[in-house]
Amino acid sequence: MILEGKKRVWNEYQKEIADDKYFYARSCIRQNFFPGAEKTFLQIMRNELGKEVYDDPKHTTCTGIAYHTDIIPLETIMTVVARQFSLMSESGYENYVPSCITSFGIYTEILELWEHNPELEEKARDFLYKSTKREFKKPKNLAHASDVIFKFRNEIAQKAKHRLVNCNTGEPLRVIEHIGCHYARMFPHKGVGGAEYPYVLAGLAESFGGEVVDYPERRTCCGFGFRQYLVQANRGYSVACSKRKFESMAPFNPDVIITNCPGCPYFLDRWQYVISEMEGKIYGQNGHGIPVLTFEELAGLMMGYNPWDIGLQMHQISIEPLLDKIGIEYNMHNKYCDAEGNFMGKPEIPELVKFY
Amino acid sequence: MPDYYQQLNADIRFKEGLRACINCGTCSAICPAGAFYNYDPKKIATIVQNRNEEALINLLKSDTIWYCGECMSCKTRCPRGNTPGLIIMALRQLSIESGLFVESEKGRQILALKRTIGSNILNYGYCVHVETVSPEMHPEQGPIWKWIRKHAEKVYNRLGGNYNKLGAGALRKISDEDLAELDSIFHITGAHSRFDKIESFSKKKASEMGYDTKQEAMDPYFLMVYRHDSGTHFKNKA
Amino acid sequence: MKETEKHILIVGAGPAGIEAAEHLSDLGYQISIVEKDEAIGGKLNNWHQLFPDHRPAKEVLSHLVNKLPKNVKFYLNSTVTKTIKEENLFNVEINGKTKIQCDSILLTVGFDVFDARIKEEYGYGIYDNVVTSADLEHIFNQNNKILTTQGKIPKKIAFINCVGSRDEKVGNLYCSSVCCVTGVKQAIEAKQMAPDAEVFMFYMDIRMYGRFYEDLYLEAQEKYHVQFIRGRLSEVAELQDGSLLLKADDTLAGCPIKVHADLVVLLIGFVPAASCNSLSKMLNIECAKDGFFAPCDVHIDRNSTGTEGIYMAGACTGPKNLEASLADARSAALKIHYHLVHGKATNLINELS
Amino acid sequence: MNHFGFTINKDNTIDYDNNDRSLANEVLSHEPSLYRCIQCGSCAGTCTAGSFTDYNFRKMHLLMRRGEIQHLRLAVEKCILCGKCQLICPRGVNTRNVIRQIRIALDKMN
Amino acid sequence: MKFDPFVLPFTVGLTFMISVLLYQYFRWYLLLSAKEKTIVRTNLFTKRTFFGFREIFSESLFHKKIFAKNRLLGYMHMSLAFGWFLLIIVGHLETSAYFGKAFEAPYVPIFLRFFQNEATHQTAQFGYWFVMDTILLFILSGVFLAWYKRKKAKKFGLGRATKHAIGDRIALTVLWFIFPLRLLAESITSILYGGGSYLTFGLGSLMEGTIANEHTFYFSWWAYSISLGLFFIFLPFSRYMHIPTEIGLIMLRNWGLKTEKNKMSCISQFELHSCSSCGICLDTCQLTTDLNSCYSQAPYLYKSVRNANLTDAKLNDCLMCGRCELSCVVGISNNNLRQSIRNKVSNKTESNLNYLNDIKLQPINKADVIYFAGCMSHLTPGIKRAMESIFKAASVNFSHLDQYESVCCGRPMMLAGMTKQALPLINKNKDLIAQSGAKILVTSCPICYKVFKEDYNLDIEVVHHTTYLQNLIDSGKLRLQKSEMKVVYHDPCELGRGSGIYEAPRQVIKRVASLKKTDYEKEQALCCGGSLANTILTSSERNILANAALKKMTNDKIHTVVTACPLCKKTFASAQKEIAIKDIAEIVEMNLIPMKVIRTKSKKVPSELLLNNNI
Repeated sequence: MILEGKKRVWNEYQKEIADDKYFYARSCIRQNFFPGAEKTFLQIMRNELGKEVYDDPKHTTCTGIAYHTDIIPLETIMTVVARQFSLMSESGYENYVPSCITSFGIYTEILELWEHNPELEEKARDFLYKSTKREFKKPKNLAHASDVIFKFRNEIAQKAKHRLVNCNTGEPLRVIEHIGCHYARMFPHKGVGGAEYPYVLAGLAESFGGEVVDYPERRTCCGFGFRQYLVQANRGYSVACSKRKFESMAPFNPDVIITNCPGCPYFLDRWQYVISEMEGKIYGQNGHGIPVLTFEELAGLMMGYNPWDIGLQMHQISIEPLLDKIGIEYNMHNKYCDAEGNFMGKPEIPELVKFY
Repeated sequence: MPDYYQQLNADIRFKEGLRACINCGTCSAICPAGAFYNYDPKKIATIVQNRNEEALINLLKSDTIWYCGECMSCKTRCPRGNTPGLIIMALRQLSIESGLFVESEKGRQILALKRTIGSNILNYGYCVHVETVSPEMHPEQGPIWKWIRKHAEKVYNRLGGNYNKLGAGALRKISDEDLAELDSIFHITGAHSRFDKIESFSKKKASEMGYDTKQEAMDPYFLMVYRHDSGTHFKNKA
Repeated sequence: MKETEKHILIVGAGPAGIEAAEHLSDLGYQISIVEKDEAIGGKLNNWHQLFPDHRPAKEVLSHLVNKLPKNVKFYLNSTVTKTIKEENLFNVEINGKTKIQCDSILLTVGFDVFDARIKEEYGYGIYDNVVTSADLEHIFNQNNKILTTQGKIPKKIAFINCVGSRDEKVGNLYCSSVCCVTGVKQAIEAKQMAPDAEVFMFYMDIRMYGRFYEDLYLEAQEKYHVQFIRGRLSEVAELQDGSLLLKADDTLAGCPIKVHADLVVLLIGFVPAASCNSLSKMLNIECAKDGFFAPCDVHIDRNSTGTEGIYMAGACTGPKNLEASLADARSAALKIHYHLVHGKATNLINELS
Repeated sequence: MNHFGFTINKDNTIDYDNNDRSLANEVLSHEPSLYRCIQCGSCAGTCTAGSFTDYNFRKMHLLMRRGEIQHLRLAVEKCILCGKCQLICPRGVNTRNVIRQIRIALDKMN
Repeated sequence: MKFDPFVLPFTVGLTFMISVLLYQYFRWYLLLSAKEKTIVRTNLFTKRTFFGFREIFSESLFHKKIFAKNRLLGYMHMSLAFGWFLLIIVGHLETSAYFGKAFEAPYVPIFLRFFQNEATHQTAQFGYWFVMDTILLFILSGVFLAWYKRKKAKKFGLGRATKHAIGDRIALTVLWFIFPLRLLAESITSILYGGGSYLTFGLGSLMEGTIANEHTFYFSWWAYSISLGLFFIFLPFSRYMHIPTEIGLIMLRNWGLKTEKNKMSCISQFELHSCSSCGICLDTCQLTTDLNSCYSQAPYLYKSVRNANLTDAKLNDCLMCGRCELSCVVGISNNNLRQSIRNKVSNKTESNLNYLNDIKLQPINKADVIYFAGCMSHLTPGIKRAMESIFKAASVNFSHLDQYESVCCGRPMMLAGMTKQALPLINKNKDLIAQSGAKILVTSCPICYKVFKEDYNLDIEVVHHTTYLQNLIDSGKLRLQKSEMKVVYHDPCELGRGSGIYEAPRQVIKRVASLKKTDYEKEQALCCGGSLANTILTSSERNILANAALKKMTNDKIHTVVTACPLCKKTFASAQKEIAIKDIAEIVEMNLIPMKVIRTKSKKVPSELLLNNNI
């Protein structure tokens, strides 16, 4: 591997990322499965970096999942997107930051579409006004939450209490970065590092001292595939995609997988459990799965936040092995407690994969 | 007899998605559906660019167009700047609008998606909601999910949630005004009429297939399309 | 014939330039050649063997060079920086200082090879064992054997066609025409150097348009058992041992295929020479949308430019193999000769008007 | 045990390096003319069995050479050896012997 | 009691040989089907048995056929076989005359001179001695020739002699020694103890005092006995097995048993072991003459089967053109035998043609005549088209059996030894033929013709288009003009030697062109090289065969070759460009004279034709 080569590509795909005053849009999946991640993002942005991030109660889904399951027309999603923009303009923001990669893809695609087909933008304005009497301005800057974290990676790294380094050996931890398909595949120049060698997570991991490992199926989709997961009969496809990735990454024995898409971490997490139950195969070291983190969770951990306050107890694949490697103190009792510290009882233990 | 090709050609995504395909297979090589289903994106391009109406109708009736996962990996590499993924989206829309989707096992699943994702949006303002992701329908969610649902309010509120309450925060309740706006957007932009089409075509098919069609969220036909896998969707390498 | 006072400037001392120089000075003209490199011969200098007969490139080159008459004047490491036309004379400035005057200019600036790094997914310049066809000729020239960067004899070698050609992602929609046969030639040579190696060729179409090319193809299949896989390579990944995993669609088998290779050779195509652009502005000559010089008539008059007295030949008017370039150079020489003898333009456009 | 309501899909991808190509090599060693094939498909075009079924000599032997032999027997047993393909083949591949050699190799295998 | 230990090797060898032979014959006898047994039983006590013996004499002893082919070779075989036979017979007569008893131990006549030691001089004795010496000389001349043949095969007009396996070589060498040793033994005996005539006494007296003494005397009898013993022991495992087997074969044949083409029956076993590897067939084989490929011909095939080292190539590298059968002096039906062996090899391999049951074909129209072009004719559509317009011209009410797609007749598979696997094809075609309700089935392909005729047992008349054209012409249904064309006719193997149709095509051609003679016609016709029976030949080798055949047929004088087989046509046509290749139907069509009468009559017919053309 010739690193200069990669660096050259990374440098070719720089993108502009606003440095303050963000309008934040929550993600359908992330807020259900990793709400702590969004909490952590806001906390880091506001408290650690002193940035202004607006979390508008009025905003909704971008309907991206509905669009990609083909149950709604292009016109509908364009108009919903237009509504989100109008909420942003209304509250006086111009920098749009979605938490979701599918959304990010949708926003990018629609803005491109409007760019090349102004009549469609007109249509959207028209629909929006007809249905809600709203008007909107297009965002000045569109960046995914992971882009923003990437932008401030060095500041965060400076403040960080931990590093992605094995506390016993001093070796850098081996990090697998998984980028959501809709981050840069459709518009490589909208993603940090482009479509083939995205740098948005690699850069983050590096700034924390981790070693990013490249593996053959790096670019393969986690397998969400919208309808392919959402309908039970199709889930064989979904899990097969992730399995392909695990088989390919296992030989590199990674310590952690990090992701920037809300869906991916949750599939890469749950499918490890499913495969272990179905086929008895476990991909991590000594009976554990490979811990999967969102970029926010990673940043939060590095900042020294309590793993159970950023929601790592919501993972089916235990992240304790990772915490031990990094040397992060954690309280097992607290893991399953509520905000007030009352124990809520433990989930049942899966058959094979180790769970704490 | 509607001219399907014309309708297809009217779809911006189709125009964007297909110039002229040379069948080089760059898309098929990295297409997850190509790997795990009896599917080959370049064949889709070939069929549609042949402009053969009959072939097109068969395609719209087939399982083939429902295998794609819309990951859009195909867009990145095509040497002719095509995007099979977009072609698929246009085909699916046509298949739904024309009601041909009920002719294939995978096509019929559209009903399940409408009744889950579709209604979530209108009820919760989001495509997915913890309350509708039941362990019965999602066994793969594992024991942890059972635990989370059992203690939903406490768990979410510890993690920055504002569970089912108005105001900002994760899993907050979306105000009725905002839901009303969504609803009227759905009305104006044709999402509702598509929902109705999905229901009515499915109803017809359901009775054809001998299912009772009381059209409740979880009626037997719904459960059938949601669960049934005929296992006939894999490539036969011969 | 007595034309010796007439002076012709040739830009580019590749095969086409040399060939034209020889014939024009045979016709009694004074020739000056401007060459940007320090040596004449162009790409032939770094080529090992030529298709279809594996003839050493050096042999052809020296043959060309030896024919050059002594009185040809060379400006090496030089470029044309300015030209002013007065009546039928060109005042040319070389390297911003030397000034010469000539009656006609022949452009034989040739082509550049495609920068394979632009096809990021193939990992050229990132993965150690991904090389280009040009690199491979260099490797052959160096040590006459084929080795991976780990210094091992490769067990599997993959040749990849259409790298930088027929690809709108890199902005080159045209076919470079010689990559197929070059690849087949190199596959055979590789197999001769590493007889135990399995050799693959990923292709979209095998375009063996030239005489004896198809025989080479048959030989590669029958004698050297080269495996031809119809499918454009989609991506390359590097493994811990430095070997590579290739992903393509075996379109004729109807399934995706993955294959390991110890060495991947990218058959890079032609792109317009960097100087095409600058010269076209300076001499106000048109470039076609593919970036190569636009001949004033593709069928009847490939050598004339829009500007009277300026002619062109060789790969600067589009991908050509060696023989075609030389033939083109000879025809350009004749064009120039008529132009100078009859004193009037032989440029088709003028004839028509 | 599987209470998930689905099974994991198999991968269609031809795994060239791990596939067993010994059978193909044996056939090729007995009928080297097969190396000459340029996959033009004229064999499949003229094939009688092919006009009645999905049998396709071109594709079948290509898959065999890729080591994909799980369906080879089913396919080859459809051939009626009429020899039209051999008369058509522009590269003079001895197709009838290829079929015979595949059968022999398969019979040898079990 | 006449005994001496030296007779033991001979006696042991003889008993061993006889017991082995009995064992073999018994095993083959078991292969006789009930049907065959009854055939033999019914013919056993008829004149057929007598004819059998007559044939044994003329062939196994006199080798008439070989004589006919090549005198020298004939003499060689005859001197050995008949001479030895005489030696035994006369030897017995002499023995019984000498000892005055009808029977003696079997070795006594063989070694008579030894036991005859105190020479009693009766005139009769001189007679016998003289005769026996003469016979011995006769045999020795044969032995010499045999040895000479090994060295110089060409002198015997043999392109090549068969190469031998070890068993054969030993047996052969031993055979060469037997009679010289007998000569030696008898000569020494005759000089020491008297007896013998001009040959033995003559030679003996040369050795007197030198070689001839007590020791050499006894030694030479031992050597003679040993050589005999060895020969007998090796015989069953060598090509000399053909000597006893051929006798059996001749009898079975005379009793009316026939070789089958898909089963190793009793008689096939006899044929397999009756090949003497004489090598006469080799020179008639085009693989030998044109490709210099000589390893797979009948003698080698049989040998490899006998020695159980059969290879796929040996079995399948054969055109099965049948030329070798004509030259075989033992009259082995090589094609049937080879095909039976292929069947034996391939009968295990599975085939799955069940799809034929539910294939969609256009319905077969009812008609008087049904026409089957055949797979190959679909690649030479000229033939098909010509037949169509001929049918129209003759206003025949016909319909296509395979207008667009042929269900293969099944012979190609059968030729590859897959007879039972080909059954679905046969049944499918039978159904289709039945549908048509036709009375005549016409086909343009001799391969199909042969299989329709021999293996379909159809209840309607099957004709090849050559015959059918002749009938049409004879019955005046076609009016033809004679063209200027000079042509030679190439007999397709399957039609000529395969089905014995030689005259019809010639009659037809003579009506439309001038037919030139060639040395390679009728039985002597060559194979075009395209044969489906051979799966080993490469396309370039096929081209060589085709060009060689054309050259021989035309001597570069004639420029049009007419044949009656689409495969021959395609093979010849694609191998070269100089000589035009036409199917007989095509030249007939070219020379049709349209007839008003027929046109008006045929009005309805074309309408029907249109009908099934439109389907």
